Amino acid sequence: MTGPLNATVAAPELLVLATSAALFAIGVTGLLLRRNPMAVLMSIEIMLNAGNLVLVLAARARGMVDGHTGALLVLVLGAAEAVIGLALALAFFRDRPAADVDTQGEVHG
Amino acid sequence: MNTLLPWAFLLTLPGLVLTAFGAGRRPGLASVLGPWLVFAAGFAWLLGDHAPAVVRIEGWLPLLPDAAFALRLDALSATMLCVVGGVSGCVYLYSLSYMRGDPGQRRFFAYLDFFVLAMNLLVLAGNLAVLVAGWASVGLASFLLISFWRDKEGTLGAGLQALAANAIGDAALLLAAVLVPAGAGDLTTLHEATHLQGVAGGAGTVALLIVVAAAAKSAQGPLYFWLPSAMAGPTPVSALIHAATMVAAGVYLLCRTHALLALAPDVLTVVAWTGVLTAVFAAFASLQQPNYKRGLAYSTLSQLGYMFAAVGFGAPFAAFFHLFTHAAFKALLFLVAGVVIHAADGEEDLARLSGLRKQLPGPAWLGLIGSLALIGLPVVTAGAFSKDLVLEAGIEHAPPLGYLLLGSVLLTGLYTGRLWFAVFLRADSQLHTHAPDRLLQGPLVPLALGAVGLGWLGTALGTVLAPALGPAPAVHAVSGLGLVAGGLGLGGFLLAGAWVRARGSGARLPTLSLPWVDAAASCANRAATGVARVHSGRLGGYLFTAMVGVAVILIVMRIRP
Amino acid sequence: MHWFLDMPHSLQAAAILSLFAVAVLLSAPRASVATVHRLTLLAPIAAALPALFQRGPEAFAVLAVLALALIGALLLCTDALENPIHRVECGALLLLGTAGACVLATANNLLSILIGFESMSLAVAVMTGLGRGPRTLEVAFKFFALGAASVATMIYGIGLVAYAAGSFEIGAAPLAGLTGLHQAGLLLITLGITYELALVPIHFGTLGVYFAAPMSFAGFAMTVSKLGAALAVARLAAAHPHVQPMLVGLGVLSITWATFGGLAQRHLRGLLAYSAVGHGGFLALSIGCGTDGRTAAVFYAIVYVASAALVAAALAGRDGDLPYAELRTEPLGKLRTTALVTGLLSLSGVPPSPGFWAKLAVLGPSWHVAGPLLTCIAVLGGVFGALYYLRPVPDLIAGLRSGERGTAASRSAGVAIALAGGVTVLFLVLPYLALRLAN
Amino acid sequence: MAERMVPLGIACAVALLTALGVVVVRRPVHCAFLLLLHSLSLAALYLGLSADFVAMGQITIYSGAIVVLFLFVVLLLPEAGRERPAGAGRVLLALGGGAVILAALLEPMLALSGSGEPPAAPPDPGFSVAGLARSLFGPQLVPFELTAVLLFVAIIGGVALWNRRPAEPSR
Repeated sequence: MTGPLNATVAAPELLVLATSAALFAIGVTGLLLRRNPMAVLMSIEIMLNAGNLVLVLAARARGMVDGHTGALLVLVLGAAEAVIGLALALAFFRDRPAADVDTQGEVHG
Repeated sequence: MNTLLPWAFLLTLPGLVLTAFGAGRRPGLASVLGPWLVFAAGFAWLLGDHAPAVVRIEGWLPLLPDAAFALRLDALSATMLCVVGGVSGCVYLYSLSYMRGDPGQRRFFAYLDFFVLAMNLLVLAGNLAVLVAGWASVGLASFLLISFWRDKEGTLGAGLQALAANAIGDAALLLAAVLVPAGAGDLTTLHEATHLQGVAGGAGTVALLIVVAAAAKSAQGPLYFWLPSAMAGPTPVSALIHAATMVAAGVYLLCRTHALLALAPDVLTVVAWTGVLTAVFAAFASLQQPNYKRGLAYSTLSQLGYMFAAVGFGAPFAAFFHLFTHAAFKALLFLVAGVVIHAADGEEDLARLSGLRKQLPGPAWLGLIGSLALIGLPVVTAGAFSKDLVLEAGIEHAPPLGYLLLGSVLLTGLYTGRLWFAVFLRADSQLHTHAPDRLLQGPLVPLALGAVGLGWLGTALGTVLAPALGPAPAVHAVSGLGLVAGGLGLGGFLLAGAWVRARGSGARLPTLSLPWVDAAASCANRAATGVARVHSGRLGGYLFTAMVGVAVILIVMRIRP
Repeated sequence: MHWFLDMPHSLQAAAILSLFAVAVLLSAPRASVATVHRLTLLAPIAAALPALFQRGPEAFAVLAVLALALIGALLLCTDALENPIHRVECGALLLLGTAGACVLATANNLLSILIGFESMSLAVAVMTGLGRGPRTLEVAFKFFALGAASVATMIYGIGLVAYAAGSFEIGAAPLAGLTGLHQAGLLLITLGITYELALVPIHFGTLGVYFAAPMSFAGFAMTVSKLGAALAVARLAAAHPHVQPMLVGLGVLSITWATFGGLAQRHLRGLLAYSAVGHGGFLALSIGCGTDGRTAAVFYAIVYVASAALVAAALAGRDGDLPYAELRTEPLGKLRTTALVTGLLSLSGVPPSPGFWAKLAVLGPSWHVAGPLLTCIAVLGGVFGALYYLRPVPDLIAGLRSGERGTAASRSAGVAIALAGGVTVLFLVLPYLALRLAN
Repeated sequence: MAERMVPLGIACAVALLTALGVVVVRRPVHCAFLLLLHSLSLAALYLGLSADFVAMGQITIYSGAIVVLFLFVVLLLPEAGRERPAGAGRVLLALGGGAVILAALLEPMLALSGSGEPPAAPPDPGFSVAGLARSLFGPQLVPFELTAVLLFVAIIGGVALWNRRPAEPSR
């Protein structure tokens, strides 16, 4: 029962938790690093996946089948988000020489 | 009748609506009656049985310690109603002529109506919540009226300055309104210590907040800066709001809560010092001004300093009595200035206004009456009666401050004389003026009568106000101190005459300015541009701030004790 | 019919709204623009019918959201879009976004909150992208990207909460030993939702929408989304007090930020954008201040959305940044100016305005819970905020006299002004009425 | 669950590496392929967590639909979405941001707080498709139904944005 670093959670659970945290952090890093709208959207997908992984883990650890429902709904949500995100990115970057989300905007909002 | 009279603040509402919707052949005519009705309401109470009339509607303002909508008409508020009603009645009549032909005059009268409405709400407020409502409303009205002439340069900036200073006062008063313990909001019972046990710092905190609010409204101490700038507004506005009524609201509030202030002697000391220093400083500043109205504005500051000092000396009656007489003679001085400026087609520069006695004989004499009242010439002017009380209280309560005030009467004489001699008696004018009409000069007469005669009402006023302000000291027509003060003032006045004769338009002190206002403003501007610059339009930066922000929040919440 | 009547109010409303959205889309090829407008306007009214016969906070929340959606639909009729064809799509999206907001405002299930939030947020992103000009697309993409990041944050938080509590119910308590994860999860969820409240430092996306979207959508984001998000956050904060300090901190930060940012603005769009941030701050501050604070927050939210809707209604159909100088040369009509001035005064919180009563109501709980220092900062931020709200007011009122040259309000905007203005004035005279509603 | 440590660890490692690849690799086409691998490794991870149905969903919906959609769109972008390399400052900021987030999330996981030990996972949760259906049409019915609204928004939005064009210049 004793996992690494003195935690009381079972080691596999901790492993998956840590993986999800790392995935989320990688997603954020990508979000901050990349200028290409595609890459930004993909980074967001990685963040969503990180969340989904925790949901599935929660289902397994707590024996709650609702967790699976949640994971499925997040998949649907990811699909909807991808559609809108890609459509917006295409509409915005269709006529631009370089697809760069950091083009100094006209909107200093 | 007693339940109806406190609603007197609504009396200018019909005028406001009618004027705003364009009734009346002449813009503003529909509004003229309102203030006189207010005056009548106050007078009617004074003639009546002297029982305070109170209106309370419970549960009006949610989630406040005192949730009622409370109005209170007692001796203090009734007298103040008369002051507000009387002065604004004269100013309305005056404005009918002064603003004739201005394309925005309908708007002008609507603003004035709104101001009188708000001012009376402030005067009649029974608890802190209602007071705050009136308090901030008059600030709004003042802002709108200062920036009334949008085509004139600097009016918006001046209005915003007034708004900024008022904001400090509003904040203090808002805090006072929310931090008194549950059930305590009534202005007359604020001091009952039981009510204030729950507050951190006790009565002192509330008292200090109230003093800050009053100082902001009456432009005392470091918050003086907005009043001279406010002269950018039309002159009737300067007379009504920035001389006679609104700026006196701070003193009115201090008189209202004098029992609370008495519980906090340290705060009273601060009030006294602030008042005296402002009185002296503003007197010097008035001597530096090249502009007629700004010179008068500093004189208002100085006189408000006398009132503040009187409150600080523990003599609220003296303060209120001075407020009462000052309203008459300062409004008179401003309206005279308005006549002069109007006749000279908007010229306010003292270097160009000169020797107008022959062209404007009426205003010259009325201005002399106002000036002598401001100096405090014993027996014949009202200012002497009230100023003597202030000086007596000062010398009795805090002699060094009292003598300092006494000495500054000489300065009063100097700056008053400088303005009057420069405008009316200096070498003959090259300026072409046109004669003012009767409507413009008529309203000056009752104010001049007040400037001469109101002092004799002192004893009666003391009796009436005793329940509200405590027993009043005897009001003398002649006293040793009064004669000294009058002599000093008159000496200063005549000295100024000689000075003006010798130096002409050069008769002023070199200009000194306190830089803190500009520094604060530029600081705020820099911060504002900085904040705006963070919104660069770069998505990367936004994402970075947002996500790192989230992480930092998580960490902070985790290590928070 | 039983199954329909047994559904939660929010779901009933969402179902009716979706049906109308389908009807709007189907009517498009044949019917006239007027029919589309009529259907869009009818939808919130029809959706409100079931809730009208109910009592309780849930029904009230749904009604409030639907009322704001009605104003949004009215304004949609006057707004300039990139292409008139998009009116149909925007109408349907507005209805669907409202459906999401209804659920967000009332749901007690974290998954419902998530899906409701995402429907609303995506709808706003698309509607913004369909507005006129190149700026709208840019803003829409930024809003989308930042929104997607906060939704991902929220999902991660939901995962942590599910792991720590074993349930998706909003009030579920953490299991033994997992309090830390549970708290972290809740903070993430709250931060995700506050994206729509435009709290610093996650305000950039929404700020852009207020800046550049057509007025009806900016109004939608300022009113419908904000009310829905505020109510959801209030429920979270009620169930889990430990998120309250965060809300207080972010609230005060936002108020200060908005005051400084607002001072630099010289056009109405910027004013409105920063005002939304500042008011989001007051809402968060108030939600973070215990039970009284939450009551005050609901009061504040009602007053704020009414005033913001009034301003949006007054400005509907005007393109561009609306710099103050332009207001003098091209004045609005009398009705619109009056509405705008009333709305601005109410937003600024100077008396006499309902916004003032609302601010007073918030400060009491704030003093007792958040403490003197933070309350002082909030008060100063609030009162100095008046400086930037009032800057255009003299010009606006001065513009009234040349009102005959001004552009008058369209009929639908007039109705919207009447609705929002009526509510604003009602709360001005009878503030306690709003509190009773809030309770 | 402990005996699955090794396969779980491998799946986790693959998921992390592919995710890193998505973030680091410059050519969007490569990114999309890595995202596909990432999604498949996650599906494996889900299988290891007894979430068979979700794993199938991940493969069909995610790998089959979303990632392929990404691939298509990448080809439509100007220059196939090639981007300039990020400057050193940007890399540092991004790494810093990622590290702060990682620290903020990992810390509560490693240092469990609260009283008592967290409950252990049931040895065999006994998940079934029927159980999932009962959840979807039972306690989670409301969010499930709401996905209809969400998808509706996505469809309308996708079509509308794709057709977005300025009105005729006559206006």
